[in-house]
Parts: sequence; C-alpha cells; structure tokens
Amino acid sequence: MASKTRKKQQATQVDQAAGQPNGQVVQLQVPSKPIHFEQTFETYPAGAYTHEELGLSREDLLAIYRNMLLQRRFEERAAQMYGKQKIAGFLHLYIGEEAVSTGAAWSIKIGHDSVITAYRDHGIALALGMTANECMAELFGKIDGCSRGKGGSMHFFKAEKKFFGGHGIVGGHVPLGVGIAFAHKYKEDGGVCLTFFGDGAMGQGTVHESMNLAALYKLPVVFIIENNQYAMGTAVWRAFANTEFYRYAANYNMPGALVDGMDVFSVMKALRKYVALAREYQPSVLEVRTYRYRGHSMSDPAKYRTKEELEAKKKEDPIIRLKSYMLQHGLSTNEELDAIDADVKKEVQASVEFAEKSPLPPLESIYEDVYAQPDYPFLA
Amino acid sequence: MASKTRKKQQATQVDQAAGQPNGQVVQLQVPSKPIHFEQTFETYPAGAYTHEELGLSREDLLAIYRNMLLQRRFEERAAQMYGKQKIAGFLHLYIGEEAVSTGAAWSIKIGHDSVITAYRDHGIALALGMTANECMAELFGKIDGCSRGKGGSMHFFKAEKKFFGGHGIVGGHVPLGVGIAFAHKYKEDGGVCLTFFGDGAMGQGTVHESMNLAALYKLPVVFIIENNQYAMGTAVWRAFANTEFYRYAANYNMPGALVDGMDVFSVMKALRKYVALAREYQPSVLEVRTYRYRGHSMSDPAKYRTKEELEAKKKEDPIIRLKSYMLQHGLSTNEELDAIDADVKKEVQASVEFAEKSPLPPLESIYEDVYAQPDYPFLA
Amino acid sequence: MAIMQFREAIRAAMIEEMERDERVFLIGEEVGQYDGAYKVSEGMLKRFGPKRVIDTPISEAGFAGLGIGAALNGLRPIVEFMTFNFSFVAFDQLVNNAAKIRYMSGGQFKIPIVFRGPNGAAGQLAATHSTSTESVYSYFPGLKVVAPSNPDDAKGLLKSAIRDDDPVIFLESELMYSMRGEVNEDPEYLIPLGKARIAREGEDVTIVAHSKSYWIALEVADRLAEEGYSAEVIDPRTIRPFDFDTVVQSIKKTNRCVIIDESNPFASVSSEVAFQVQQRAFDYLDAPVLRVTAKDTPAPYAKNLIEYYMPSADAAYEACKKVMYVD
Amino acid sequence: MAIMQFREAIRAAMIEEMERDERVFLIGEEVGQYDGAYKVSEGMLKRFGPKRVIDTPISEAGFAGLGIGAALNGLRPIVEFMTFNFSFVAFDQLVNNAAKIRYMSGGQFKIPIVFRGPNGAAGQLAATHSTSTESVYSYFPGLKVVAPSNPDDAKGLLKSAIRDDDPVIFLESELMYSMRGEVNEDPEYLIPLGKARIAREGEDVTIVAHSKSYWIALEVADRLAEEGYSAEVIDPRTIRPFDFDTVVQSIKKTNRCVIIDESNPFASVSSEVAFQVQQRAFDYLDAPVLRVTAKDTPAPYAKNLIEYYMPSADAAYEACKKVMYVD
Ligand SMILES: Cc1ncc(C[n+]2csc(CCOP(=O)(O)OP(=O)(O)O)c2C)c(N)n1
Ligand SMILES: Cc1ncc(C[n+]2csc(CCOP(=O)(O)OP(=O)(O)O)c2C)c(N)n1
Ligand SMILES: [Mg+2]
Ligand SMILES: [Mg+2]
Repeated sequence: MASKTRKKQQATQVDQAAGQPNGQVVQLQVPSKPIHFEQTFETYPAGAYTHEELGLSREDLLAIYRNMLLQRRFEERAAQMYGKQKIAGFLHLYIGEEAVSTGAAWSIKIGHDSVITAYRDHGIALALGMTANECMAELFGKIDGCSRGKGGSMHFFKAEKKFFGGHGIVGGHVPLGVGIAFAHKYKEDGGVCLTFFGDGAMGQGTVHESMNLAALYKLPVVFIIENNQYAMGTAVWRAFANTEFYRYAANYNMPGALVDGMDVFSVMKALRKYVALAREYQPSVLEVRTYRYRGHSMSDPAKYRTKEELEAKKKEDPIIRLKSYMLQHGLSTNEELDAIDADVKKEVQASVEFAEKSPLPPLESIYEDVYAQPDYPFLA
Repeated sequence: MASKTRKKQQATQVDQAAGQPNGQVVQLQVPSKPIHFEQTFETYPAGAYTHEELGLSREDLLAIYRNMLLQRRFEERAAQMYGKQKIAGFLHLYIGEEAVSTGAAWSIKIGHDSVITAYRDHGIALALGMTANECMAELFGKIDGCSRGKGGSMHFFKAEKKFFGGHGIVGGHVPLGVGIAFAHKYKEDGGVCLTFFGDGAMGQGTVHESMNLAALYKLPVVFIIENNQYAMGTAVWRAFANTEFYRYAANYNMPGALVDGMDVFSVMKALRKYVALAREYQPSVLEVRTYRYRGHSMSDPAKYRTKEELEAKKKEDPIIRLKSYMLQHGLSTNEELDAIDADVKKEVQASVEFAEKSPLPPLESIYEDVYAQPDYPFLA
Repeated sequence: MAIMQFREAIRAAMIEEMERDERVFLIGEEVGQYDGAYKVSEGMLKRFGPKRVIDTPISEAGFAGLGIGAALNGLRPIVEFMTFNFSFVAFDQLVNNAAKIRYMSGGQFKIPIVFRGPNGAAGQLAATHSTSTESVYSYFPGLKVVAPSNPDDAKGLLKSAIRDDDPVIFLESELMYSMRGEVNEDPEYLIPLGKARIAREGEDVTIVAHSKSYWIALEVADRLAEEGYSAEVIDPRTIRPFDFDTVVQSIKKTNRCVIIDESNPFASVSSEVAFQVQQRAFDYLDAPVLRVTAKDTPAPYAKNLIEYYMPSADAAYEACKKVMYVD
Repeated sequence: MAIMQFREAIRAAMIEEMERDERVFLIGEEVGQYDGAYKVSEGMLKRFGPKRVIDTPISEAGFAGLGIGAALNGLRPIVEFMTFNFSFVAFDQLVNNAAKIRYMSGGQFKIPIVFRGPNGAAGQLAATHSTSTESVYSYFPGLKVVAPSNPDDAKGLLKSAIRDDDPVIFLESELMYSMRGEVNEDPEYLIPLGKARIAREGEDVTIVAHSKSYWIALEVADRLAEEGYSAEVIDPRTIRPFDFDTVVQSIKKTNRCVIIDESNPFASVSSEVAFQVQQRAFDYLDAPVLRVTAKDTPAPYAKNLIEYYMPSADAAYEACKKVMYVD
C-alpha cells in the first residue's frame, strides 16, 4: 500500500455491527504531546515506465495509440460540426487528456468493471469501445445516438460497457460511483468502479461525503481526479486552499497517489495497482495531472491562461509521446502510424455520415424513457 | 502557529485578483519521488493548565464556575419541565459539555465576536449571557422567549450577543459561520466567528466546503468540532473512516488542534490562541473532545453505550473538576460554592416561573417575522 | 388480517420484500443498530445482518447518491431519510440523478429505488423540521410520490413501491407511526401506485385528502353526516401520478370539491388538484374548489401557533359548508 | 432611457446598487476574473476590486450559505448561480436558512440577499441543465421570487430586490441575456416587487405569462388581434408574492384565462394561478383556466424534441381559442 499512517486509525478495521472497533474500548483521551501525522503518497511521473514493464505488446501499443487518436480526431470533427450547427448545447472537448481515458480503459475489464464520469465524457466513452457512430449520432441528437438523442454531449451512457454516464452537475455523480461500487461488493461480482471527476468537483461537498462512505464501507472504487488545472476559467489555486488533491485521501485513511496524466504508461501503471487494491476492497484517490488544450466549452476563448502555458503543455502531448516512444524503440514506423491516423479519420468521417443519416427521434419518444412503467399517465 | 507543512502550499498566499500565486508560474509536474506529507497538531490535554497561567482571578473562576453550573441546573430543570409537558418538540441537553461553551465564551468579546451552533444550543446561549428567563420562556413557547416562541429549544438566537443560533439541519449552519466571518472581515470590525458543530456534522459535505472557503478567503473563523463521540446512536468510529477530526485541517492548509473539552482551562487555552489567530485572518479547526451525559434527545435511552463508559466520563466532569481545583488551591470553600449553587437554582426556578407567566404568542403573530416587509400579502 | 401499527406495516413490507428479493436492502441513519430513529426498522439488523441493513454517517447526499448508484448497478435500495426535511441536502441527487438518469440515457437504466421516511409537521418541531415535501418532489417528472394514510395502504403501497422499477418518494409521518389498523398479511398484497381510494361515498361534496389530512377529512365527513350532508372522501394515496380521474368522476357527482393538505399553499398539490378539477369538470362545478392547508408561513414552535398553523377540521368543515352554500 | 441588453440591465442594476451601498457585493462562480459565465458581470471586478466581486470554488451550498451568513451579519450579498440548476446542491441553504432563520429567531435578523442567475431551459442543454425552478422556490414562505421578462423590468426589479430586506430568488434567462430594450437609467428607478404589469389591455381573454413565456404571450396576442380578438397580457414579474389581484381584476373583465409557463406542469406556478383565479373569480369564468407548459417530462437534448418540449405559441393560441370557444 502506498500510504502509511504512523498513528494507526481505529476505523480501518471496523465491523459496523460489532460493538467496538477491533474489539477495543474507544480511546479518546487527549494526549499531552503534539500529534504528528505523516503520510507518503506514491507518484507516477511521466517517462518513467516502459512497455515491457507494463507487459504491453506491439499490438497493444498500436491499439492504445489508435484509441487515443480516435478520441482526438473524433473531437476535432465534433468541434467542426458544432461550428456548422450540427451539434448544439454544450460541447466540452477532452483533447489533451486522452492518456487518462485510454490508460484507465486499458486497466480494467470493460463490461465487468464500471466507469462513471462528468460531462467531459467523449474520451472515456470511446476508450471503453463505444463506437464513433453512436457517439457522433448522440451529438447530433439523433435516434441512433447512444442515449437515443436524449442526452447529448454531456450524457453518453452505455449499459453493456457498464458506462454509467456522462453527468452534468459538478460532483453530483460521485456518490453514484460509490453506489455502483457498493453494488459490485454486494453482488460479490469482483467488479470495481472508476469514478472520474474534475479538479473543480473537489469544491463539492458530495465528493467528500463519497470518499468517507467508500473508505468506511471499504468499497471497490478508485476516485480519479482529472486535474486539468482549471474549472472553467478558475485555476485550481484560485479555488482551493490546498491544491494537492491526492492528499485528501489521508482524511479518509485511504492511499492516495499523484499521476502524470500526459503519459499513458504512467496512468496504466498507477491504475493497475489501485484497481487491484480496489478489488480487495481498498478504495483510493488518484490525482491525475492533465491538461485540456481547448477552452472549457465551445464558447470559452480561454483567456485565463497564457499561450506559453498551453504551448508548453502541448509539448507533453500524450499521443506524440507514445508515437515518439514507438519510433524510438523501433516498435512502429511513421508510415504505419500515419496509416492508423488515416484509418481513424475514415472512421470518424463515417460517423459523421452515420449521424447525418440517422433520423431525428420521433416526437412521441419524448414520453419514452421517463419511467420504466409503460403506461405512466403523463399530464397533458 | 500550530501546524507546519513541510511542503509549502501554493494557495497560502493567494491573491485572487492577481494572475498567479506568489507571482510564480504554477508548477504542476509530478515529482519522481514519493511525496511525504507531515503536519503536527497541537494538543490541549486536561489538567495541564493553571488559572494563573490563564490570568484568571478568583472572581473569574467563580464566574466561570457559576456559568457552567447555570447551564447544568437550567437543563436539569428543562428536562423536568419536559416531563411535565411544559416543553415539547425536541430537547437536546448539553449536560457534560459545559466547559466547551463557557471556555469559548470566556475567550471572545461577547457582542463583538460572533457565535453560531447547532440545535444543542442552551449551553452556549447561557454562556454568552443570555438570561435563564428568555431561554426558559423560549422552551415554553412563550412570547418572552428569546425567539418569541417561534424557535423552541433548537433555535435560540440573540442578535445583541451576536449569537446567530441555534440550527437544526446537521451541518447546514456551518457555511453561515463562514459568512458571518466573511462579514467581519469585509467590515474590518476585528470580529471573529466561532462556528460550533458536532462530530456527526463531519459527515456533511457543506462542512468541507466551508473549511475550504474559510481557508481560501482567509476568514476570521474558528471551526469547533464538539466531538462528544456520538451522533444520536452512532459512535464516531461507525461513521467515519478517520475519526481524528482535527486532521481535516490539513486538507485546507489550516492549523488544527485537539482539545480536552472536559477541562474549561484547556478549552480557554486553546481558544485564546486560535481566536487570536483568527483575528489575523488565519482560520483553524479545533476538535474538542467532550461527552454528553444524557441521551441525544429526551426520547433516547442511549442504549448504544455502556454504563461504565458513562460513569467513567462523569468522573471527568468539568464542573467538579473546577470545584476541586478551587478547593485544592484554596480559592474557594465548599460553603461559597454551595451558595453559588443555591443562587443558580433560585435563578433557574425564577426562570420557570417567568416562563409560566409569560403569555403564549398571539395567534396573529404567526404572520410576523416571516418577512421584513410589513405588508407582505400572505395567501389566506 | 392483523392489527398493526403504521410503523409495523412499513416494517412488514420491507421485511417481506427483503425476504423475497435479496437485491433489496435498507440504508440510512440509525436504521440498524439503533433500530431506527422512530423504530420503523426495529429488529431488521438482527434479522438481515449488516450487509443488508446499513447505518450511515449524516451524509444524505452521499448515501442517497450511493443508493441511486446501487440501483443503476442492479440492486433495489430502500433509502431511509430520518425525516424528509433532511432530504433537502440531497435534493440534487433526487431531482436530478434519480429523476433524470433514465431519461438522459435513453432508457438504458432503470432506477428501482425507494426513498422513504416521515414527511411534514409532527408537533412542535419548528420551521426546519416540519416541511411537507410532496409538492416539490411531485413537480419533477421522473419521480413517483406516494403518501399513505393508514397501515394497510402503507404496507400495500410500500411493497408496490419496492417492486416498482422507478424511483419512488414514499412519505410517512411521525405522528401516524403509532396508529393502528387492520393490515392484510398476504405477502402478495400489493396496492397499485397511482390509484386513489374512495374511502367514503357521498353526494354533496368531495373531500380530497392524503396522509394525516385524510383523518381530518373523515372527521369532517362525520360532522357533516350529523347534519345530513354526505361527503365523498377520496384518499389519492399516490401524489405522482395522481389519480385525477377518480377525483373528477366524484366531482361530476358532487359538484363540489374541498382539498385538505398539510402542505404550504403556494404551488402545492392542492393547487394542482384544483387546476385539474376546474379544467376537467368545469361544467360540473357548482362552487370554486376550496382548500385548507398549512398557513403560508414557516412552521412555528409555540403550541398554540403550530396548532393554528395546521389545517383544522373546523376550517375544513367551514370550507365544505361554503362550497355547499349552507353557511 | 437607453437601449440595453438584458445582461447589461442586470449589470447596471448591480453596479448602481454597489455604488450606492458598499455593503452590497457580488459572489459566485466565474463572476470576477472571467467576467461571468454569461458576461453579466463583465468589468465589475475591475471596477470594484476583489473585495466586492468574488470568485468562488464550485461550492454552491458553501457560498450560498456564506452569503446568508454575511447577510445575517450586516452585508447585502448578491449570490450568482451560474444557472439555477446548480442551486439544487444548495437547496437546503435557500429553503431552510434563507427562508426560515428570520422566523425562527422571532424576527431578530433580516436576510437581505439576492440569489440570481439564469433559470429554465436554454436550448439543447438536456435534462439537468434545463429546470425551471420558480415553482419549487415559490412554495417556500420566507422567500420572494422574481422573474422579469425584459431589460427594463430586470433593472427596476433587481434594484428593488437588492434593496429589499428579505431573501429574493431572482430568475433570469440565458436566452434573454442578449435581448435589447429601452431601460430607464434613473438610479432611483425601482419597480416594486409583487406588482404585475398589464402589458397589453384586452377584452376577450387574459394571458398570464412571465419571463420568456411573456414573449409567447405577446405573439399570441398579435395573432389573435389579427383575427379581431383582443387579449389582455399580464406579466406578473414577481412570482412570490404573486399579484393575484391584478389577474383576478382582468379576468372579471375577460372571463377567460390562459397561463403560459415554461415550468413543468405539476404543482407549478400555473397550478397556483389557476387555483386562485377559480377561487376568486369563479362566477366570472366562462371557461376553465387553461395552461401551456413544458411537457411533463425531463428536458430532452435533441433539437426537435426540446422544441416540442417547450410551450409553443401555437399551443397557447389554441388554448386561447378554446377558452373563447371559437375553434
Ligand atoms: C454544481 C454545478 N455547478 C456549476 C456548474 C457549471 N460548470 C460546469 S463545468 C464547470 C467546471 C468544472 O471543472 P472541473 O471539475 O475541473 O472539470 P473540467 O471541466 O476541467 O473537466 C462548472 C463550474 C455545474 N455544471 N454544476
Ligand atoms: C441533515 C440532517 N440529517 C439528520 C438529522 C437528524 N439528526 C439530528 S441530530 C443528529 C446527530 C448529530 O450528531 P452531532 O453532530 O455529533 O451532534 P450532537 O448531537 O452530538 O451534539 C441527527 C442525525 C438532522 N437534523 N439533519
Ligand atoms: Mg478541471
Ligand atoms: Mg456528537
């Protein structure tokens, strides 16, 4: 385990039904000496891991590369389609953060383990193997969209991938992640739930309630803070007295770790460890430092940061990093990777055509999917 | 300052309007070594402080003694009156915790500094100098009650003492405490706000939001967690993965301390320090360990704890402790202290008579105090 | 049939459904070791163990959301709010997550969850502990809202709510928990959600009243009967969906309608009933729809004030006389 | 008089009141450095500095409560919700603390605070970002609720709200922010809360509509005028307290009432208006009160569905024809 607490905490082995923790009498005297607390947090820096060490084959690397690229190209097209007013509402692009989604998806059993995230959800959806078609159609508000055109960009869902959305209220889905994990444990099906949220969500009390519940009930959940350093126009240091978010784990006697989200290897290295811990019912908090290249949403010119900052970050681009890695290690060629890009572009282009052709949802469908009850009597 | 953080946090000197913290570029690289975090928390154990050291005269001690006793006797009578159905609704007794309220009241400038607490509010009200009369009349639901009979036990208020209640939604008043402190700072009036809440409130997200806001904006607030070890029937270790509540201060880069709440000297020692810090706009978190002798409310037989536990705690009684201290140090005599008790009892008895005689609020008053607007058109 | 307290009927419903379906579990503050703040879940921890009867910290948003997540992932949670006043710190979870996720996902998920606990005023508990919440929850499509008035309905409706695949807000009452009544013990006794009960037939006026107010309606009907007027009393039982058809049918007969409801008046259940009645039975109404509600103020503590605050039988009686034009 | 956008009118009101009274400050997400998510507070940080224009973390419950605490302690906060959808995580702060503390304290404290921001649907934003909140907030005694339909009203009402000693929920609209109109520039131009505006006089039907729906009402009135019918259009402007007198007066003349409201229907503002109208003007009504609202579903994303979801001029026109018995 990544963390050690010098002062052993009572709650770590609580059986709620038993009378006392660890069978001992609660000790609540105030000691006469100051209390010293320490915890160590693992770090997963960029550039520190090799594909061999991660047991990744050349084919794995190509698949990972392709997946990140798919997210990138998909969103570039989506942005274009937004400009053409084929897509409306809010559109939050994930571009720059692809190593996080792909690294995470490659660290779980998709369809068995669960994933939930906020509104910046295209990347993780595609990482989990949702098709560009169903995703693009959803953005277009068409009936073949993954949410039948009811959700739009912020509300991608896919039951068979155990992808639980796509949520718009900052922090509001985090308790759901805990509940999904609760069900995994209850059913003893061995599943874990990756619960993604942004740095901004750390301002929401529900996130703190969720962490305590997960730690108290020992649920198979990994809290993944995608710290892209901004919540809309607010840099983390302008919103938080403490911006070292992994440290919040200490409050709940969980392990916490800091991960470089610009290197898919670092993400995988960390995720594998903490997913395994979660399977043993030890929840954890991972702060993954990443960066979004675009504005918060399509209407945001992102004036709150400098060009230099953005350019510096783009130098750490996760897709370019993997490409360089493969080329350097002789695992692929420029031609092969270009062919992948061309293939991805085709797939994305096809998704646009698919979305265009897909019909609008029929008007009557407005009353579908509100209730499971088929004959619910709506007010006219 | 009580705390030291080895790793300096960026947010501690943030000027929200300036472009960057401390004029530096935000550094978000993930280090290659594990991150080690430490913080030291001061402790204020029982029996460790003398009245001289606190600068308390014999008269001060007698006043403190009287004040704690007034709370005790007031509530004993209130319990009796509840049995006689003179008082209804919820009645949460503070008995056993008097050192916290009195110690706190003796550490601030009453009427200048502010106080807010939860529903277990009789103790702090009397500690702040509210009269037994207005308090008992409120319990009786009479027009001369401090809240004109509208609030009852859970909702004592006194504007001129800057006592902001008396609140029933667990954790719900904690942001108010932050806002009261915000106003002190905004007005630059030098005031601080003591914000009391129970261990159970640590389960509420609002408390965490509040701590971050206070630390971020550097507000003159002291968060005082009255850890009486139970929230209704739930022992702290059954509800929290980490029951060392002072440690939550670390999350927000605030100092935190642990205080023995059964010794009024310890409470005063700690409060003075952290109130002074608050005046310099350094908020803090104090966990005060205390104990309620009675059940959660009048209907609670408190079967969730052993008699032995209760009896052991009663041995630490704050009133008896101060009495013994005064006797041992030749600061008072049994006779003098008995006379105080008799006097207090008389005052409480008078308050019962006062409350009995006070009229019920007139029925029309139901529409008063909803709005400041005098002619608000209520629906009939 | 057996005589049971309201709380026992609720408990029986939960126990039967938990015996029947192991995906059902109970979670909330003090539901386990303490046996429930109002002893509704007494003995259930012993019976089902800590896996299925789960005590929580005071984290309503957290554990309400936990329940919704568990429902999304195949379980059927019963989430107890110690009282529904405390559901307001979890409001977003209920009205956004429980109510809307099915819709936003295009129907991929069902959310079979029951949020239950006491609702409304219960004596001198003052303003923050006395809110009637049915109006605000019923506003939200995606939720169902149930508010039984007696032990038998409570059992039959709660069982249906637990088996329902949609999120149900199930509103009880501290003051009714000790009320006794005959309860059907058949484990397959289910009362369908959304169907009103005509508790008493009558000709002269229709009184619509749910939960505690239902008992005021009966009292008023008795008083009117003494004077030779017959009131039809309808207990809607479910607030969302509301069985307006039954009410409208009744009004086509009585031509008069009085609603008794402990809610505050503005934009409340009573407002909606009045809207529907006047829309659907306009030509049958011989008098305006009247209502008797809590006052348009927060709930006060003082005994005389809170009594004055609540809808009274006297006021309801007057309203009935008024719509019958016999005062 | 000057031509201003709705957002400029709101900004002008805030600036004037902040110039006038230094206890007034603005707090919310992105209100400062970002100049407001919808640019309502553009330039205000520069003008007033970080002491009085305060950016927050995404902690609605926290900063709403901070505002209430500051109001209790002598300040006059304006709390911006980026949209009112996000106020639901702060629901308890609004409906318990802002609404009830004055009452529970026996009137010792006043709570002069304005919660403002956009309300209701704004295009294809899907279910959790499209809620109309006026009905749920108006349910709670202790709150006032304002929902202007045009820049001039917005300015005059917001200034009154800021000067008001009671908590005010002030509902704007993303889709109206860019709407232009004549605005009174007098810094003492105040529109009293609780007074409706008769926007157009007419004889044949009364249309009641606030906020965006008001513009539908005007459109319908135009269409009816072409056919020789004159509709009276009333913009209530304030929802709580609601100026029922003005509406009832109008109906005594027109004998017909149609309400247009973007809210979902159940237990909504339109329900309450119908209740009041049928109660107070029963003998004057020649037809049932009808309403045109959002559908009884969550808001969908797809363009065609959300258009279908919203109350339409066609439906309102039909409703007017129906109550006039001319379809
Ligand atoms: C409760 C709530 N408050 C405010 C918003 C508006 N909002 C949408 S996204 C966002 C910023 C969130 O930032 P972060 O959590 O860091 O995620 P990121 O956008 O960086 O991925 C805000 C304030 C919201 N959706 N929900
Ligand atoms: C939000 C909310 N949830 C639940 C309750 C019911 N309740 C009242 S007091 C209490 C226990 C609070 O314990 P703690 O904060 O430790 O304070 P103490 O009673 O020990 O002083 C609970 C659960 C409430 N009032 N508010
Ligand atoms: Mg972010
Ligand atoms: Mg406690």
